[in-house]
Amino acid sequence: MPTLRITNGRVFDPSRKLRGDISDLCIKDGKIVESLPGDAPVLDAKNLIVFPGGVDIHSHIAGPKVNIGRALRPEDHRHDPVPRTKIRRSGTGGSVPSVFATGYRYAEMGYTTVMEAAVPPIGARHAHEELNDTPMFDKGIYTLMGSNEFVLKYIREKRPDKVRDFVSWLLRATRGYAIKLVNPGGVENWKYGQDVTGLDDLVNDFDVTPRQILTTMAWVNEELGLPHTIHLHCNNLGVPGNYSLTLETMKAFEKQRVHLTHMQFHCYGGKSWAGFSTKAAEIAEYINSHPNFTLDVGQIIFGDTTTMTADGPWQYRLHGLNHRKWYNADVELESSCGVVPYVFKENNYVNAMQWAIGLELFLLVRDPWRIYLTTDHPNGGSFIFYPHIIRMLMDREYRQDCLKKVHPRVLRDTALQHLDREYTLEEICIITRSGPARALGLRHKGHLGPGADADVAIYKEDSNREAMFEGPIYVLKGGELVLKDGEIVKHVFGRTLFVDTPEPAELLGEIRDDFEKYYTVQFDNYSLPVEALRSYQPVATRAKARTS
Amino acid sequence: MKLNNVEIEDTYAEAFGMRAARLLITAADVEWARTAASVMTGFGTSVIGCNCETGIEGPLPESTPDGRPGVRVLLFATSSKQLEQQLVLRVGQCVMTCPTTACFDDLPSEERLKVGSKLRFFGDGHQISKRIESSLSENGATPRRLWRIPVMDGEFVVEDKVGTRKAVAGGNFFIMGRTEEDTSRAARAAVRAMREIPGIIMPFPGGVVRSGSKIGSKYRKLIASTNSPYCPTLRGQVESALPPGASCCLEIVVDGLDEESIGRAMAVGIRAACTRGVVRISAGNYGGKLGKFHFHLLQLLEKN
Amino acid sequence: MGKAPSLVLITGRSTAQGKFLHLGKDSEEFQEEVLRVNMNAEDMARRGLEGGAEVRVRSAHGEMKGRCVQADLPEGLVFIPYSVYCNQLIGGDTEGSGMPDSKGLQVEVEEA
Amino acid sequence: MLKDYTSIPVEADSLRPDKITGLSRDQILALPLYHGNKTVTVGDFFEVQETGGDTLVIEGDLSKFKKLGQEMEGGRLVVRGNAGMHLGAYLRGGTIEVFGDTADWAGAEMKGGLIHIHGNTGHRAGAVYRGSEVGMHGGVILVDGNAGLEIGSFMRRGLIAVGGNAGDFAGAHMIAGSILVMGEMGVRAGASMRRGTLVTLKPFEPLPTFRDSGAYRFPFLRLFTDRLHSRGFRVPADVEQSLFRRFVGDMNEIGLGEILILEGRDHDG
Amino acid sequence: MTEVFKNVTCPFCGVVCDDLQVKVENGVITEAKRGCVLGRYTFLKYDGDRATMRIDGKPATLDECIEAAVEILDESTFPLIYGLASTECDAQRKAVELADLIGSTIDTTSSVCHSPTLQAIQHMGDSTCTVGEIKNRSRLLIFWGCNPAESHPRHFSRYSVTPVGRFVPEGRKGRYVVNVDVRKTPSARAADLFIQVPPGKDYEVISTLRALVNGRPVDAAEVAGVKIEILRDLAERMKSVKFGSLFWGMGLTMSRGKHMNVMAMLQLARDLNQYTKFTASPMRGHGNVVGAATVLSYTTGYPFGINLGRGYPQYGPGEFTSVDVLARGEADAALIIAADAVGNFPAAAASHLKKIPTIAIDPKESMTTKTANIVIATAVSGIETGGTVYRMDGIPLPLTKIMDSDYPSDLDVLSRIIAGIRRRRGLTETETLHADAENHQRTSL
Repeated sequence: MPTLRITNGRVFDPSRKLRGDISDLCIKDGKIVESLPGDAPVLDAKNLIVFPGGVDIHSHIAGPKVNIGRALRPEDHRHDPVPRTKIRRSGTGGSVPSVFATGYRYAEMGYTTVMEAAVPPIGARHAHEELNDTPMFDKGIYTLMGSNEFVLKYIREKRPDKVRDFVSWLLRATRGYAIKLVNPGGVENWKYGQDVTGLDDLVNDFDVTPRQILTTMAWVNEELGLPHTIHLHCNNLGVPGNYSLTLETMKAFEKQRVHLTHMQFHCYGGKSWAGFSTKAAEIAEYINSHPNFTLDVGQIIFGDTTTMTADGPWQYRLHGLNHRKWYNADVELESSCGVVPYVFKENNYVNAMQWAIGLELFLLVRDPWRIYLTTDHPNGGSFIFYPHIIRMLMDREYRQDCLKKVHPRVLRDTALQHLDREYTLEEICIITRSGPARALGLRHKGHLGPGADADVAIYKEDSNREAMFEGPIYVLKGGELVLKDGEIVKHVFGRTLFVDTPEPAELLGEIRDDFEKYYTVQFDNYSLPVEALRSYQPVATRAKARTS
Repeated sequence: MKLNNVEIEDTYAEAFGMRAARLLITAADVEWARTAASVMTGFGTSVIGCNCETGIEGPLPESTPDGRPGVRVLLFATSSKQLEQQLVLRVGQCVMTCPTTACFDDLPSEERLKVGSKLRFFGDGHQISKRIESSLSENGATPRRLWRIPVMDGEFVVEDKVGTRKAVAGGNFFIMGRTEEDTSRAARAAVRAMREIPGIIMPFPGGVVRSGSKIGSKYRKLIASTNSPYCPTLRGQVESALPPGASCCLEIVVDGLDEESIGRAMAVGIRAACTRGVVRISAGNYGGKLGKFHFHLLQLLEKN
Repeated sequence: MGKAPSLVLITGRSTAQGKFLHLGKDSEEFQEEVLRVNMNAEDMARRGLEGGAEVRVRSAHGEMKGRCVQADLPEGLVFIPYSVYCNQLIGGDTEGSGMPDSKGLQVEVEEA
Repeated sequence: MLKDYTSIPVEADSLRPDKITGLSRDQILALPLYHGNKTVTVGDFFEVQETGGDTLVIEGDLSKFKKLGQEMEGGRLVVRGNAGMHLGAYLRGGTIEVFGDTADWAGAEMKGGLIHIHGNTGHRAGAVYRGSEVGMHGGVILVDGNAGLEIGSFMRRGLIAVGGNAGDFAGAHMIAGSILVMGEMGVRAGASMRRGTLVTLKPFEPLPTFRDSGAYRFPFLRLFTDRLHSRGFRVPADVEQSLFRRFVGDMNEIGLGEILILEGRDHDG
Repeated sequence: MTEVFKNVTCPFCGVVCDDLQVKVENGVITEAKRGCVLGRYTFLKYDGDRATMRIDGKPATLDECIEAAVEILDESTFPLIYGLASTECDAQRKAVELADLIGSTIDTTSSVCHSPTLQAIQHMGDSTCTVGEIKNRSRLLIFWGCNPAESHPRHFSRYSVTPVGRFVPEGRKGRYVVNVDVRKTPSARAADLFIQVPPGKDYEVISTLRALVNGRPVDAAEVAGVKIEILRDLAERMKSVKFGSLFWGMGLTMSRGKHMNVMAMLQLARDLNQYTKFTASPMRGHGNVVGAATVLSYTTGYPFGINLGRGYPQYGPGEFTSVDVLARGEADAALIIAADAVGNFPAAAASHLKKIPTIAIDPKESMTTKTANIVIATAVSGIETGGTVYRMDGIPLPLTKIMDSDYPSDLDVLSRIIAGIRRRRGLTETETLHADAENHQRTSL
């Protein structure tokens, strides 16, 4: 592997308190090292800003529902072709780009790690096959468990230990990176066209409550010592007045660490669409005073996009609102999936409020280490708009100009016009790489200290922050120069990250019995061998010693 | 100047600007079309009391948009807003209500007033819009939209928006005759002749007004009052403008889409009015205070 | 008796077709299956056809020869398992859909 | 003028009068065409006879040339010969006239302008592309001959008039707009239509989800027929004076659409 | 020597049973337990009628075949890559890479199978589920224009009609089965209710049923010979069941209306979800067609009928679908892999294939190998190779390599063709991953 010294750059590394200090970066064997021999090749980064590679903690880029989003909407990408070049494969863009286009477009913003946020276990093989063909970054999947019927059954049996062992097995079987909970319990009820609306509603046929699922899974997560926390998509997403349930959900966790995803969709006041209001301040206040929570925003972007989630009941509700095409696929024993195209409109009051609520969260949550930039791609909008969001965060005046273009009542009904905060470059570095890497427990990501992966994005300072962040000058992935002057110069595939959880020998027989009764695939064909991954890196757990 | 022994006074008629719209009302037969048009143009003599001036245009259209018999109606009001209000009211109450009718715009213009687009709600959700694409007309006119509103005899088809433009109202002349019979006959002859001229209407009853007015009044609240110099019975009490031998005066008021049409109509009308028993033709001249359009009678007769 | 009315052809899978495919498309078993022209008894009688008779099936696009077999089919329907033979009857115009008219085609069957 | 025939499709979206105006002969000859997987030039296939003006006349059998006039915004394109697929697709303005037949998707998802096809057209004229929720947004398609399947599917606005017959599913899933078929319509016309008008001058049996609402005269039709006449499109005289049977539907949707079927001439009114 | 392989996935049809037990005795497969008749033949007769390597009918080596194939593809202007049904996903991924490299049209057997379904879903979406949901919950099964008894033999027993499900503990007794078809197929025997529809009249019946479900007025007393009362009863049954399922097959996709028939079906299922839970699932067919649609979608954005001639994917059902580009005489070279185009296409399309240079990659002889210029015999996917296959409901399953083979896999062959074309164009693996479009574009003809 080549060595490289990046000199003269203004380095940002928040974990080491580097805030644009001129410093050399030494790269060897794909890692940052302390030093290199004097004759190592040099990349001169004079007048340039050196960031760790971007880390996206929540994005829908691969797997069954993402691919449905592609196949379902030829009209969405017909006019956005991605031509092949000497280096690149061809593909299509639109709100759900094809795998190669996804890789290139992330790299073109300086991102080097992206986590696929929701994969039904039975579709894990599919998601990993797509990720195998998604170039330019490291990746992982979150395994959906919030309505898994094994989990529900063991909770009903009051056997959290079995839940723990089952989760350990399931993460291993799916080569997953984290526990993903989507509308816990509600998705099971959706199997008969219903939902849950509160933490203490009963889940059909299993007589457990969302609250039990949440607290058990948070306990399991800590028991297993997973690098990331539970990754939670709360109940009642998108529903007016859902903020009270969001608060109640947060209160259900005492000191347990939890990541709350796309929180913008969970901060709504009012009893109906007509009375829709923002409760971003209330949610931000709670988060500010409770350090056990991290969140990503799920900022919305105006325009046509494709919404997709395991939250089947929500997607049906959304279809009822816009009457566009509706795809639903319930997944046996595990989950569901809904896909609905949606246009966020500037002149629509609710949409404009959603837009403002996302920005309020960004500006009101004080600790940048606990809030991360996402659009819940493609639900709130495509990831390609991250630079635009960065500009809105860093440039108050620009933000106010944007505010003037949306539905006029938003000015009155949100605090946005009074929020003067402007993110610094360091804070941007935190919310787009250092913070998410830390939340994910990826110790070799999100910083540029010795031992870190040599994933580096180098930008040219520009007062237009959008222009700056949408066109890095150089991107290095694992120490290799993959992008130069906006052009992909090398095609790399990156690695798949998964957690190395132990196989629970004791429970296997029991899982197998139930499995063969109710699943339609054989137990032995379910687990994904690591050989199915193009290139991978297991991440160790901090598992407590257990007797089993 | 004398015409057929009638003195034409060297004066001018003073007219003023208004907004106009022109509708074409069709029906299964001309009788229904005419009925709708007469009802719609009823109580539309003067903006002073009727909020608009309206009447049936004399010449029948050679062809109509839906190929059925039709009549044209002109409507004048002081502003676009007032015009729109009057159109919606009158089309809604008098045309939509009349069996078999349809109502089309007949005035090409960029500026357009909502008529069908307001009346459509009568359809209670069953109304149907039809758009005639601009690319179908050679000249690339603005696309045309019609509403088909279900009614008890079928459908009422009405133009979504109708054109409006600046027009002229208040062209006029006075006929002064020896007797009521002579004057009335002359006025009717004038109106008959003028009805051949397109683009104008004579909004008063039968095209004729006998209660001509002057500006102002001894009563403070009134902005106009009887045209006393022309009232024969006031001879001796006020300074009369009537020539000797005249015992009756009738006025013909003309509103038109443009000055030329009004001028032509006035000339044709004056000529037709110069019959036996008429003494003098004059016009309402308010010293230039009323409007910017001046129709000099002698010049009109020279030109037309 | 005039000309027999047009029949409607349905092509499709059959168990034997799917099974004998694995023996090769030239195999006797496969050939036998895909040359079966399945018809309703009345339709056969009207055409003077007996079970096993050699028949010619014609459409606007082409023709095939096969053997007539009586089957539980509604009147007017002919069923032939998928193969290169019945594809001779089907036109190449997919009407811009990609899918040829493989079911519901008008055909005539007559003794060969 | 086409020099060579090819059996391999050529994507010719560069042949647009509004993009060619002002170009020199050499510039026009150098415009790209996509011949299968090869990029070639206009000069490889065409001779350029005259330049200037906003009318582009192309002569020859262009049945393998796709996307002629696609996304055109103005000017006039005349094809003397047959034209390939996607002629005038996404058209925004201007006029396209074809003295010949066209293949499928003529004027698909067009927004404005006018396409007059003097011969026959293939399937899905003025229709939707797969996946889109709206087909034709506006404009006019006139077909003197016959049209194929699914004309005007998912159409939201505009007019399609067919002198001959139309295939199945004319105006299926129509959102609004008007389709006039002088000849026969295939089955299932207007299936799942929400609003809009289908008119046919030949007998037609609508789907069971349409309801008969009686026979009437529809004088508004004259507004269309008049303009069609003046555009040189033949419509039988006095259609608007005739009785049409009105079917309303599709009841599976909001049911505000209509199919008007000529009942026979009635001259005593 | 006897070896028994358990949990073997059968690659033959869309049911993709993964519970077969395959016994190999002395290098011969002697048993395929639990397989249906089609599955057993797939395994037991996998080695029959194997293709041979040849060029223009004369025996040739693999290298010669590859070289000849490379030449044909490299020089073609409008090549077609078709098939991809009976092969695993890695080969399908390679086929897309090849298509991208040479600017080809690429299409799968879906285009003459469920492409109308895919097109319909693109307009309407779909309310569907994995087959386990049907097994565990569905109490009303409606099979429309499909004949699983013959085309997907174990569907009834594994997923739909008879299995005991978590919430259908009674099994068959807990389910009501309806079959709608133009003829009484063997599947009708499994049904509680058979409704016969005349050929080409499905759309009328489905849309009427939909109107009845939604409580809309229907004036007719019967539709296409089906009494309204029968449909009214069915509509009521559909609305009142807790979980119901619709299935359809070629009876809808191949008959008059095609994708429109399926759109009506999808609308029906969608509307039913206002009243209860209802799913709609295509009975997707042969081999790994679902895998092909999956791979094509994630690499290009479109599921079938794609052209890469301009250097990026363009989607064209009816334009870039195989029967069309062949019947219209457009393609100037073809690579048919893992499908029998000549055997399955209408005569007009098949005859064009005989006119142009054609490469057939197949383990077995077929009508296509008979007429192809180059035949490359390969290993049987899923028996002589491993890999991934997608079930009809989109669930991926692993294939098991049971037998060794002297033949190269489809994946190997495609990789070697790609390498050959790269070499011919002066590209090396290390220089570029993929070929440059400009390198092979001629500037004039």
